Amino acid sequence: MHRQNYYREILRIRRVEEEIIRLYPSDKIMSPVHLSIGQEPISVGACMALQPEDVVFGTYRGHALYLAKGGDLRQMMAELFGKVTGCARGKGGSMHLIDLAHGVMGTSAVVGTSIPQAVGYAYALKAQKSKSIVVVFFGEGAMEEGVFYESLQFAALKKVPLIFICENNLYAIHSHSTGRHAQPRHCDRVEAFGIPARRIENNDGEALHDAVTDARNAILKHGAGPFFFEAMTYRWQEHVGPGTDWHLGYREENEISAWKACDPVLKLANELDPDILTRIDAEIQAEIEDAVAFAEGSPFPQVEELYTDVYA
Amino acid sequence: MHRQNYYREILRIRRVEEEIIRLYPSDKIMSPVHLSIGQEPISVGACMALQPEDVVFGTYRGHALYLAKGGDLRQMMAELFGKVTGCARGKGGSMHLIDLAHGVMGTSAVVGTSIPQAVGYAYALKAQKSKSIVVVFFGEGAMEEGVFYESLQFAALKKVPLIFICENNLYAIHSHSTGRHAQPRHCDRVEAFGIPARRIENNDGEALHDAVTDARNAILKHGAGPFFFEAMTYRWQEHVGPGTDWHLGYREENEISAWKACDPVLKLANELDPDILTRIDAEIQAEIEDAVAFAEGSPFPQVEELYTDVYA
Amino acid sequence: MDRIIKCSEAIREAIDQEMAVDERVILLGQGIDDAKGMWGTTLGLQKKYGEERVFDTPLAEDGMTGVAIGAALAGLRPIHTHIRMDFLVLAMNQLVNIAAKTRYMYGGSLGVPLVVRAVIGRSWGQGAQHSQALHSWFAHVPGIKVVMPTTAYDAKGCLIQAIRDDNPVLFVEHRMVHQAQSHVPIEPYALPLGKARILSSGTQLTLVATGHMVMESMRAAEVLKTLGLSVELIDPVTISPLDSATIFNSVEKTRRLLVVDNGWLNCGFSAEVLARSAEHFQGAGNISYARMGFAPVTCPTTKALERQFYPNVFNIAAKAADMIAPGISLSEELCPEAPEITLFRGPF
Amino acid sequence: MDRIIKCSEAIREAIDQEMAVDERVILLGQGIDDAKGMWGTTLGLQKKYGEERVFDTPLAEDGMTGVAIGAALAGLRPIHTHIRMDFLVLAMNQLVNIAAKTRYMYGGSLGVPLVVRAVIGRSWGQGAQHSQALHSWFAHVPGIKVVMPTTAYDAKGCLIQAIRDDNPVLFVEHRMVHQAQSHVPIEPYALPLGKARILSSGTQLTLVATGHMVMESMRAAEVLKTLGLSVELIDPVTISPLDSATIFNSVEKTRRLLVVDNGWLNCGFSAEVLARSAEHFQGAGNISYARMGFAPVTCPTTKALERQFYPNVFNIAAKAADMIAPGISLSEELCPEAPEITLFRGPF
Ligand SMILES: Cc1ncc(C[n+]2csc(CCOP(=O)(O)OP(=O)(O)O)c2C)c(N)n1
Ligand SMILES: Cc1ncc(C[n+]2csc(CCOP(=O)(O)OP(=O)(O)O)c2C)c(N)n1
Ligand SMILES: [Mg+2]
Ligand SMILES: [Mg+2]
Repeated sequence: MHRQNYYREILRIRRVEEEIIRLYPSDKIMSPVHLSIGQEPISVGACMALQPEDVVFGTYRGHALYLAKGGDLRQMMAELFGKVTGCARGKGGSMHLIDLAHGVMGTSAVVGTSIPQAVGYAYALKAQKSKSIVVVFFGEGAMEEGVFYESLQFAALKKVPLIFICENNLYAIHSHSTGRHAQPRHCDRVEAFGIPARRIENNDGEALHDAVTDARNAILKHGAGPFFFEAMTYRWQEHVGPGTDWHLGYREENEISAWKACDPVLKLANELDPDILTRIDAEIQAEIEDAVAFAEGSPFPQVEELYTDVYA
Repeated sequence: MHRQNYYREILRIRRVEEEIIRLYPSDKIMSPVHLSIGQEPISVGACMALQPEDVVFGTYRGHALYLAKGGDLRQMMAELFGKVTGCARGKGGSMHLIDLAHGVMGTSAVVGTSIPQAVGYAYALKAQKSKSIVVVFFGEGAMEEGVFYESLQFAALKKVPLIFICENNLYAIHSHSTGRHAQPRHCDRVEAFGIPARRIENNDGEALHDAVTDARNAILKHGAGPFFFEAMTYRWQEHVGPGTDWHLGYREENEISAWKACDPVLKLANELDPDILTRIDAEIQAEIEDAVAFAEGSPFPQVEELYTDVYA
Repeated sequence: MDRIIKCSEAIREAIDQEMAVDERVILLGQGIDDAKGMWGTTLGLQKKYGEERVFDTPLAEDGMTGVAIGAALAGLRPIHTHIRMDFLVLAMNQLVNIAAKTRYMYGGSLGVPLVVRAVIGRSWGQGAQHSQALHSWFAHVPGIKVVMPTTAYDAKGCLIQAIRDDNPVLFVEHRMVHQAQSHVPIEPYALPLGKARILSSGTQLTLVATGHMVMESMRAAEVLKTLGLSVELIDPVTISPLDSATIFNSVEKTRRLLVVDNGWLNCGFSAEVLARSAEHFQGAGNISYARMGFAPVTCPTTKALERQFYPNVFNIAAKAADMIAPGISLSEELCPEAPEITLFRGPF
Repeated sequence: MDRIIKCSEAIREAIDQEMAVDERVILLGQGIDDAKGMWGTTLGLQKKYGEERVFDTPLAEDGMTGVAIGAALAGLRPIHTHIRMDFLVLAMNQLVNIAAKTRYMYGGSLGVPLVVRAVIGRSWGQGAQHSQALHSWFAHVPGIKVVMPTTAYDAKGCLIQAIRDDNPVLFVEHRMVHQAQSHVPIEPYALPLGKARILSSGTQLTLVATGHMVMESMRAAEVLKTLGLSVELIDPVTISPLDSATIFNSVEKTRRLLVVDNGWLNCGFSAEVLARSAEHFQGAGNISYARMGFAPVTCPTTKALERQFYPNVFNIAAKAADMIAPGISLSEELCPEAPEITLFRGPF
């Protein structure tokens, strides 16, 4: 795994979301944003193990995945601004990012609902004898929805070329996972469907990258699959919106301090040449400025657009 | 376990369903019937471990459970005939038997849907500090529905006084279970939720009886629960209706021969005094004749009944 | 040339012909490979097209609908079947929150070419949970089309069009209509969705009926003819988008509108038809309106009550007669119970 | 005595007061113990009544609805909350196939005293999946009542009645209505379900509005008053069973009916109101009809389009004015965008 690229991708997501935080009070983004700050290594680690033709499905917390898979930043920013140049012409917003050219198949704001679609997509790839795979990302909360188990069942039965990735950030909105599960070993539940499952601790995108690489090989070379990974991670910001939420009292500030102490950005930065860091930072800054300017400069959709795209 | 009662209960269900088969061509029962012939030991074994105040939830294949839990035969027969004296005033039919006085809480014709209700009922019993438990019966097909897993999750989380009993008869309509599951060890999937699970082979109502007895004790004495049992059994008749279905070709006649060779009625009859057998047979016959006469003699609901019972 | 076949055969033929020419078409659903072949509508198709394209599914309506949507996103054209419309109630999230919204939500960048077949049950004590007709729910939601053909001819043509359509289409069948026969060309043909069919012309009353109620209304129209009353019977065929123009043209002429929906009335299709007519004709009053449908209750199992739950030839004819010529008397003997109901035997 | 409180406070108070007197009442739902307390509607209740009676649930809408039904069967009176009505789409099976049918299916031997609270989202880019208003779906199905109060006074009284009601009741809230204030007595009181409320009397047009559209219509009526036009504004409060009589009495007088539903039109509540009126007044024409509601599209996220998706003061007033006095001109300046919309800030 190319560590410089890894760093670059993580930093890019971090900076984009920081820019969103900065912009938010201006009311230019008039829609909910679910930030991934702190969770970037998961999307980046997994997506660096994929090829452009592989396909990903995600959730409303989708900026990191969209960017990690190669989604266009200008179109994303324009989408958040509600502009017609956005990836969904402004009709989707932050919760519904899509970039077909880069295999970002869309994200749902109803928890758990894109999981079976990923299974169906993978079924189709297999039927079409395609040489690519599907990866679906979801929070640990989605593992409480019945449709998750229905999806495991069919995926295992048909041995589809699919990797499930649970981003376990411990919370669903403000509810801690232990208040919702009697049995906290999520992998056990998946294995019981005959699907190999593994938990990866400590926000470890590199370990996830290697695991996804191996799984992808096993799928493409030996027809193995599906696979499941539970990636332990942590969200730094509030569930939705640009702020923090320690004041609400549902989690303690020292819980986050522990995670922040292992900030992947800082850790990786320590390993790299300062000149490289400066260059990367500048490139990212320029890209973000360009994207914001693009979004700012783009028009809103015309009123007639209200009625288009309902039917083909 | 009182073996004579066990025999009697099984035989009673068998004879009632045989009477339904006999009556069916007369078109007096103008509704679907899902017979339990062959599966009787499961309902009987489990229910003999229960007290009258315990409560059961079942499925459209519900005659055996209704009778085993003490449901009124006259009201059942009248219900099948569509008469106003039926347990649901004719509005429910065979698929919706209920007898609140005997703890039969009703059955649903939508696969899997009464499972969460059983969980909620058990939650209420616990909140009310009641000294009774809930048992919910369902086919192995129901374990494919997402709501089953949602129910396991909440039941385990709240440690409700509930026993899940899966009557695994290998088929959902004409589909064999292996065509629907990649991983056939159903108990594993349940255990992964932190719920003790055990498979009981060979249509063994006695083993199930003992297991339910122990589980019930553990629930009431130590606040344990929930528990899960997978009871292997086999349906002799067609999925729905009075006939057999070998001609359809989805299962082989020698599969049933093997199960019929262990017919619990014959096996138990061998152990009992012939005089007792004759007496039991006669009693059951008389009860059935009475119930059929009751059903025959009862009126249909008046047309005005169409509009009652929609709202309280 | 003049081949008469059953509606169920027409459905099977439509699927077969589309699968033969378009290998993106796949067929999935519970019991699809069943020996009885979903009332014959899927018979032999697995053998012909293989288990990858035609397969039985686990009991998981919501998940499998999601799977079908995912396959559609990947370029396949799935047909997902349900033996009862009641089971769609488990799949509403995927159908309404995903299938109907995908194209819009992503600014037109992708769509869901999915056909969902759902069969409305009736008779032999189907009861509360095997008798529901929920087409109005789907018509309420933008982004999904709803078709409910009632002749074998329309069934074949509309199903072929539904399969070719790039939108999610709910294709509603009725098990009492499955046996109805009509002329059906052997070659494949597509009928446009959104086009109503005038099944019989008339001048005094416009009768709009859906599903099995079309069969009952057809008979009612025949009975009324013997009394010298003239009814124009319209089968909307497509529930959404609705061909209002055909209905308005008829009402313009007849000044009387009776809608007999194969479903509940409240906030449903029957209300929509009346509302559109009221809006269209406005104060230009003198139009009389009525509607019939399921009784506003849960469907009872016992025949004694089930019989009253549905409109039938007699009370449809009586209502129409009363609207045209108040006070006219209609003998119940002219209106025997429908043969598809009286002859129907279970066990399901 | 004349205490003015917010609708969200009235809801909290209703729950609190019923929980205090009836220990069978329990409260469950995702995030119910949240620090923000579901917009304040559940604040402090877990602390007061304990974790057994007030609890957060896993993300499992269908299963948890079944759990609530089961608890109701056992004699409890659950209130199950959903922060968006869109998530009810996952629970349709339990709500429609079980809760609505249980009493009938079992011949009246048991019932499901369940309250389901669902909040309609709007503004700040709620988009396709967080903005739906599906009350018409539930009104279509017999066996479940649907209430959608819009004043704090009605919210408290109807919620108390819903909790005491022995039937399943869907209690629909709107997050733009949560902040609306009105006079609310401090003591508990129950208002009968199925009774409409005339919010302002008038003579020239009957305006029936629901949910947030009541607030918009109220403003529209004020604007029209300045033009000398007189509108009678009716809030049905209960969507099902609907109080038609109050509407008919008004239309009898005004001869004009405009329905502004907080939802889609097709096969929905607005159609039902028009249909009932058309049936009631029959050929006694000269009534003009119109309806407004969500645009027949999926709800877009961008403000530029979302603004057009909903009816607003201006176009409601313009429509009404045009029906009463065609050609009359209405200045858009008289009709500023609703403050609850313009002032609303996210982040959700
Ligand atoms: C079906 C459904 N139920 C509830 C919600 C409300 N909701 C939005 S996000 C969320 C938490 C999900 O938690 P998780 O899956 O762990 O993802 P995370 O937000 O932690 O990334 C909830 C309950 C929803 N959007 N969809
Ligand atoms: C949700 C739902 N899906 C499909 C059906 C149709 N159906 C009725 S019975 C049945 C088979 C169920 O099998 P299982 O749970 O094993 O019970 P068994 O009939 O074997 O007792 C099916 C698929 C249904 N009633 N409900
Ligand atoms: Mg989480
Ligand atoms: Mg089975």
